[in-house]
Amino acid sequence: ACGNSSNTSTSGASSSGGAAKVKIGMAYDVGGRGDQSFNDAAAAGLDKAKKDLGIDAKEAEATQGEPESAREERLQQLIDAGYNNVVAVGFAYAPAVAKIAKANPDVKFAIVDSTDATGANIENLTFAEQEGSYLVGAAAALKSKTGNIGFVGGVNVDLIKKFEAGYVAGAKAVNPNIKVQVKYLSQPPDFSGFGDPAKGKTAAEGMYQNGADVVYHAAGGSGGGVFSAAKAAGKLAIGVDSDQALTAPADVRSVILTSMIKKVDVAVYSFITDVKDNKFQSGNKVFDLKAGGVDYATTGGLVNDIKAKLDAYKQQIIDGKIQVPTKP
Amino acid sequence: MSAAGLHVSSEVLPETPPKGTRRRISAPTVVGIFLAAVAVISILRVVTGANDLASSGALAAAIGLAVPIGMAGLGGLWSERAGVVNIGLEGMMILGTWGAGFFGWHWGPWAGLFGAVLMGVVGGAIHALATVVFGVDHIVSGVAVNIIGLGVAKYLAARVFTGAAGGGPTQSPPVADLPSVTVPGASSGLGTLEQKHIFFVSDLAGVVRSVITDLSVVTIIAVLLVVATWWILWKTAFGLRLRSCGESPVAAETLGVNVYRYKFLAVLVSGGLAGLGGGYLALVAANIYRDGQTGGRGYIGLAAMIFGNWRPGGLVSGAALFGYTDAVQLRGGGTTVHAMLLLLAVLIAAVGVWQIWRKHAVVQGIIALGTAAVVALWFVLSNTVPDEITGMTPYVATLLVLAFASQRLRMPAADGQPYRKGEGH
Amino acid sequence: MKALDLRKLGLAVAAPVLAILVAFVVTSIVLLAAKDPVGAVWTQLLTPPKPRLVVAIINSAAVYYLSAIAVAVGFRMNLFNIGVDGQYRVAAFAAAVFAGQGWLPGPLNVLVSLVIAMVAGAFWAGIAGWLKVTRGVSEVISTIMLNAIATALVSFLLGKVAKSTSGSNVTNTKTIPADSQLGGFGLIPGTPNKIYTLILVSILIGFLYWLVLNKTRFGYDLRATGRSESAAVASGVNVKRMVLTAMLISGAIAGLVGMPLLFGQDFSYGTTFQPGLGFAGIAIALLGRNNPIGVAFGALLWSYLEQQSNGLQITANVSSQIVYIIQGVIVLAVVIAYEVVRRTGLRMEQRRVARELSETTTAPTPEGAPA
Amino acid sequence: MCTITDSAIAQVGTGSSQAPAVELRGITKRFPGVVANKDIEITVRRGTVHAIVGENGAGKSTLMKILYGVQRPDEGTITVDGREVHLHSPSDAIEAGIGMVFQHFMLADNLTVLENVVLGAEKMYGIGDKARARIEQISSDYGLDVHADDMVADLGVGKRQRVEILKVLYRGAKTLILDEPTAVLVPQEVDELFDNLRELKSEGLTVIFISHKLDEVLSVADDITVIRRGTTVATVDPKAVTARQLAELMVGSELPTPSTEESTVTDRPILTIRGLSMPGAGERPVLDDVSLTIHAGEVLGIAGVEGNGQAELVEAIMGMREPSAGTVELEGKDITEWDVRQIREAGVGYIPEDRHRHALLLDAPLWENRMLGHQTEDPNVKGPWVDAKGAKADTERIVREYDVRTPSIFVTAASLSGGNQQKLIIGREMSHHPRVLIAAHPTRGVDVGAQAAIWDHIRDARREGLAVLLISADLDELIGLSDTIRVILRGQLSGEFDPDNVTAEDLGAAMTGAGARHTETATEGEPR
Ligand SMILES: Nc1ncnc2c1ncn2[C@@H]1O[C@H](COP(=O)(O)OP(=O)(O)OP(=O)(O)O)[C@@H](O)[C@H]1O
Ligand SMILES: Nc1ncnc2c1ncn2[C@@H]1O[C@H](COP(=O)(O)OP(=O)(O)OP(=O)(O)O)[C@@H](O)[C@H]1O
Ligand SMILES: [Mg+2]
Ligand SMILES: [Mg+2]
Repeated sequence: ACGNSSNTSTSGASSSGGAAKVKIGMAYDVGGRGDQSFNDAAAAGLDKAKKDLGIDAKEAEATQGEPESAREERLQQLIDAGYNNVVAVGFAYAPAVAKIAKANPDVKFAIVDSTDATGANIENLTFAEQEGSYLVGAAAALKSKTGNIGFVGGVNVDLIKKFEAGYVAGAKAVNPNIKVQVKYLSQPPDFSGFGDPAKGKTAAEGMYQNGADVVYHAAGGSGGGVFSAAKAAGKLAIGVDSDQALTAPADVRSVILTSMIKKVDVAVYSFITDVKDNKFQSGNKVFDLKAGGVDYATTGGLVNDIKAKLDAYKQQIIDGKIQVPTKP
Repeated sequence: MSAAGLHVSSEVLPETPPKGTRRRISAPTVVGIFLAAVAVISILRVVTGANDLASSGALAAAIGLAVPIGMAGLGGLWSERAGVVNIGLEGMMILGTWGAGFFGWHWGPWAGLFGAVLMGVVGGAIHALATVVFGVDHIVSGVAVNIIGLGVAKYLAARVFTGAAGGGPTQSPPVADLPSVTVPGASSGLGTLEQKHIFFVSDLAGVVRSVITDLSVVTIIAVLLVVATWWILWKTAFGLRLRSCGESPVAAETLGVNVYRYKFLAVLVSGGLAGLGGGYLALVAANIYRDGQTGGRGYIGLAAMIFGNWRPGGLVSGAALFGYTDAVQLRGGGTTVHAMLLLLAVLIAAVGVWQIWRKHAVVQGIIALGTAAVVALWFVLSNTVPDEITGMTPYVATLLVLAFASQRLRMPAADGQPYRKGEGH
Repeated sequence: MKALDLRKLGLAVAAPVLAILVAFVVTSIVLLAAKDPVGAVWTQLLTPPKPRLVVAIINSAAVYYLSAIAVAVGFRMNLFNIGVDGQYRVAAFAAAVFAGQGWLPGPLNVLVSLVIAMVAGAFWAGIAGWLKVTRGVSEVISTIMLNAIATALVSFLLGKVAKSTSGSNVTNTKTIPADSQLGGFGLIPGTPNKIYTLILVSILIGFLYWLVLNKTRFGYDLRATGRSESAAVASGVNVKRMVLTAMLISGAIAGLVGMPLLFGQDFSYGTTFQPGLGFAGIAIALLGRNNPIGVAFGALLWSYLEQQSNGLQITANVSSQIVYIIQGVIVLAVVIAYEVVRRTGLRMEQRRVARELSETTTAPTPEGAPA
Repeated sequence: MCTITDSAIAQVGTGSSQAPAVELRGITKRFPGVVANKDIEITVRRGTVHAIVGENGAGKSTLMKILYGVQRPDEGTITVDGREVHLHSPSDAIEAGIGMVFQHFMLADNLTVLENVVLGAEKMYGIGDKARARIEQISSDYGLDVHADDMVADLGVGKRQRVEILKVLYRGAKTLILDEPTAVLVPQEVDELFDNLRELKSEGLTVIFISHKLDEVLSVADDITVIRRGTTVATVDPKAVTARQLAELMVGSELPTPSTEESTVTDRPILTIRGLSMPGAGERPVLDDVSLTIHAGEVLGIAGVEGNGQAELVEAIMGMREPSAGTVELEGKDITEWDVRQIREAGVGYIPEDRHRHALLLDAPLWENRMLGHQTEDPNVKGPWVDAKGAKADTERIVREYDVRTPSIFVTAASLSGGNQQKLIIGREMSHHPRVLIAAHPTRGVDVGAQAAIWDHIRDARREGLAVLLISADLDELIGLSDTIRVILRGQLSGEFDPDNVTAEDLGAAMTGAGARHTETATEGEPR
């Protein structure tokens, strides 16, 4: 899930040809395509669908602090432009999707990360972030020599708390006495914590200097600061959303122990194929470990030695033997 | 509405003693205050065991967080000393982050630094054009610069970084690091001393170590800029003319000073400095441009400048206070902030006692003592501060210091007043 | 004299027209420089909005209007309340918590919640006012700080009172009872979307703002304080009380900012409640020159641009961030245009006087006399 | 940049050029709604003191600003030392050897004397010790008694004026313009100033001098030019005219003869002050046990060097400052604790010393200014509502009755000349039939005609029982108007003087403490 391979133009220009082409409207959250994170993952799913399925797509993104009506309008305009399958990326779209879906019963909707909007034409694409986080938590605990690890959350919202909950649970499963330092960079509605590397760095530095040797971030763009801090301290960090050992700046990739991969691309892609194959089903579709919706990354080989243990945890979760909490 | 009265009120309010009560703080006093502060923090550390309070890491982080704020504040100082209120610092800073990202990506980090300053100057030029040439209200112009700066940076970022390797519409590709300096032997030696946690000694070692370990060149440049600002504004003919434009532009005009020129120049410098602050965020604190990276630091810089009474030394202390408390809360989180509660309780209690004893203000004194008791109780009954609350530490600290420190803020007399040549005699 | 009035009228119209022209040209230059399709952008922005968009524009303007008036109250006496942002969030939270309980029946619940919002907003602004009058703390600093403190505080309290369901990812206060949710007015044909019922509050506040400031003794005192604090003191205005009162009023109005959203759309306060309204209010107050009608136009223009630019990506493939540039340039252009026009007017007047005087040079003493 | 040094000044004295120092030909200047100058013709001979007199708003200040390059004339030529000059900015004027002391001082309060003086002329002696030495030298050469490192904010008016003069001398100006320099000075200071002027003259400098005080003008000037309604009406020889003739030239008609008044003092005390004290910033209190009583129909004049507690006394009475001890009673009611508004509503009128700061909203129209200070009273308000119609109508009346020269009541207060602003203020205060009038320098900067009118208004009100506290630097005004005079020195009130047999010199001596002790100079009376 990354933007480095995607090219500049959005796909609007390439719409032409076959009458039966599936039309997909994508409404991104703040940051949009190219945020090197969550939105990019969604974009990757779309790109893959474009390549594999030859669909026609139109994209639009949210702006910070926009009114609710702007989100509704965005969805409606996509529909007006003929894009009768709409993916809304991010929980902020829930009220808008609920409303617009009702007004446009023939249009199919997918909303990522929220179960708040429900209806016969809405598919909820949600993830078991806590399960993936559990695995990287276990990895952190297994790798930690000091028995002290950290978690940097971008913004203190429920979604990110799921990451924290899973991470802590995973770490405690390995080492019940482990110390987990937790810091959120900002409080909603101040979402600057997702885009302030300076704060990410400061928080992570503090954790390393306080004895942590692995820090997991769920802080979007602030994560870059966490990686720099890890590099400077000669310690390890864990990435999020995509396999950051592939997407982060080259000089910090070596400190990335693993990443908690949240496969928004898979979810988006699956929605598109369902639509194309007329297999659309409304309701909540949970992308958990079992469904391959979340996972941990192995790039870089730093987890090779503990892979077996991690996979064992993974299997236990899949089998339902471990229930991962969603609240810290 | 005019920008003129922006800060005036506190000064003209009745019951403030007549003007002319000036205090000059001498160098020994500064050292004394500094050592006292170290001692207080040291005591607090020993009492509470929150070791991060005076660790070199925390202080280094404090410096890192203070520099961009300080540069924005210094920018504000230049502009307001020449009589132009600059609420547009945030916008200029944002332009600086973009400039750093764009130039840094193409031509390396030093070019990035240059780009940051350049883009800041562009923001300054807009502000100068509006306020100095067209004579519009300074606040309006500043607010507009903030909006335009944000828009230009986001729009251009989306335009130029999209599709670049490692970049995207909201962030630039990575930029190489700027060099930083460590004094080799001393740093590790002090590190050992610091780890011993000896009262005062270790804390002082931490302070010294923080400034000789991994210090970015930009930090050094920033410090030099503060000193240079002081020297230029207070020790040269140029500075005298510039300040006179903020104190009494009509008087300056009657003595042949080209007020427009000085104001214009000052606002350009102001933009450049704010841009540099943005550059620091993009190049030193991170190594990319990101949307929203400034996080309101331009406003904080403005506040630091007012806090510092429109003087370089003052604004440095404002930025340092903010940087330190922010660093401590970001690093130590609840436990370190929890330790600070004790300090707060003691301070409020001291104020209460002082009010009863010296000012015979019994009611206020009792209120203060009561507040102190509540805070102390909170300290005793808990062992951490909720994470949601710790984030407010720097803001609360700044407010408390302002509220408790008996202050006589005085902004340049003609700050914010539109000036037209040949009018107003 | 007739001709003069026409000229005056011309001048009055000239300023906004000039401003919009300048904004148009500057934005076009930026677009050209960035090699974006200029024509497509303007087409999108200038196409008459669809009915549902008209509703959105009006609704959004109603909210901005309150924010701008809150700021304007301060500006009229030289107080710079940057803290509307924090004030409305504190207030919306407080009102949402109360309204969510549903202790009172429908409309009464709404009314009392509005009062609670005003009190909460006034309280939060009052801290800055109190610090200013007792400790001389600049309201610029204190309101900046209080914004951040409000964020932390509300977030903390929200965590305490909110119930969150798994899978929702949004933390909200309890949804207000259905009988307190306001349906709105279906004034615009061609869309089911409704205009916020509480637009009435915006209108009322605008009217009161005009009435109180321009027609009452209190308003006179407030404006006098803004124009010259020292003269106000000498005229018998208790400036400290005035500062505090103005801050409280500003905060109370700020407290209302979130109300149309709360009762007309979101029905609860949560992590996705619209932020940043206070900062938009500053720009709009300045754009409307603190005049109740001017601010209304400013708010409409602001939300028009915002809503119209929303579709830029879809129709023109251009980043909608361009709208910030347009908005900022308009703010600047408007004030510059007013300034230029004002000065042109003065010069014209001067020339007219000179001409009239030279026509009557033979008359004995026209000089120095009022012309 | 001006680089003329004192050697240049010396040359002027010897190289007696025949060309006049300054010649103004056909100067015309228009402002929106007003022609401030029209065909002005003036010739100023080198080495003389040339006075310019005229009514308020006659255009004197405007003319001087034109000569100093602050404003550009619409028509006309300026010749300096026989050369025609085009003055685009003050720098041009400075270069041509012209210096100006504005009536509203052009000083930056928060800068030191040194900084104020060297500003714009840094190239001459730098901004450091050389400049400091030069300033101290000029200061002692001309007996100016100003010190380079004093903060201007801490200086009294007289000293500020000398800083202004020093600024001009520092630049080696050959022609000095002084706009109403004596309005703020006490007699001793005026004498000192005139001594300075004579000394300057003897060194070959030329002085252009504006004043409303015709006696002074006659005593110091070599030539006098009269301006009426923006144009020169005559240039006269001071030896050949009387003050009265001069005044009539200015006004263009006969002056009303001031009538000697019967005393109207009653024994009904209106304002009684007992033991009023107020601590100062330093050791000495600014008000020290001040007691006084003003009866209905009485004008109590207070003489004193500026800064001896007058401002604080007034502000304490008006409720703008809290005294530390003592009481203020209005007709037996203790009003010490009242706030400004209550006091004003109780019938205390107030003409503040600094009209720009305390009496006017400069950017507000005249009719809104008419409400200021009376915004709770008829005809300005009806209950809580502003009565704009009433206020406007009454403003028209004031403008008429008090001869406020203005194009309309809708122009801003800032666009009136100083004297006309003052007339508006007095009209406003008198319109509310105060029982007590606190008047600080009510006729400062006001021309003789208007001055007489203002005096008449005060006398009329007095006859109807008004009690007046009159603070003035103009001792003739004090003597002419007061029923009792007291002198304030270092916050203390002296005993009473009888205006019928006290002289300005007596008062001057008491004001400086010289009357009692003969040891101190006038300037030491300035506490700040
Ligand atoms: N900048 C200006 N704009 C508009 N009108 C002005 C301006 N400056 C002066 N005037 C007007 O020009 C006329 C002459 O003013 P000026 O100040 O020269 O009078 P003056 O002789 O100095 O009067 P005074 O004795 O009161 O000082 C007045 O009517 C004044 O209102
Ligand atoms: N730009 C301007 N716009 C309007 N009025 C102005 C302007 N500049 C100056 N004036 C007014 O014109 C008048 C002349 O200015 P000046 O400074 O000479 O005062 P003055 O007439 O000498 O007053 P005083 O009697 O106190 O000496 C003043 O009242 C001043 O406020
Ligand atoms: Mg004058
Ligand atoms: Mg005058």
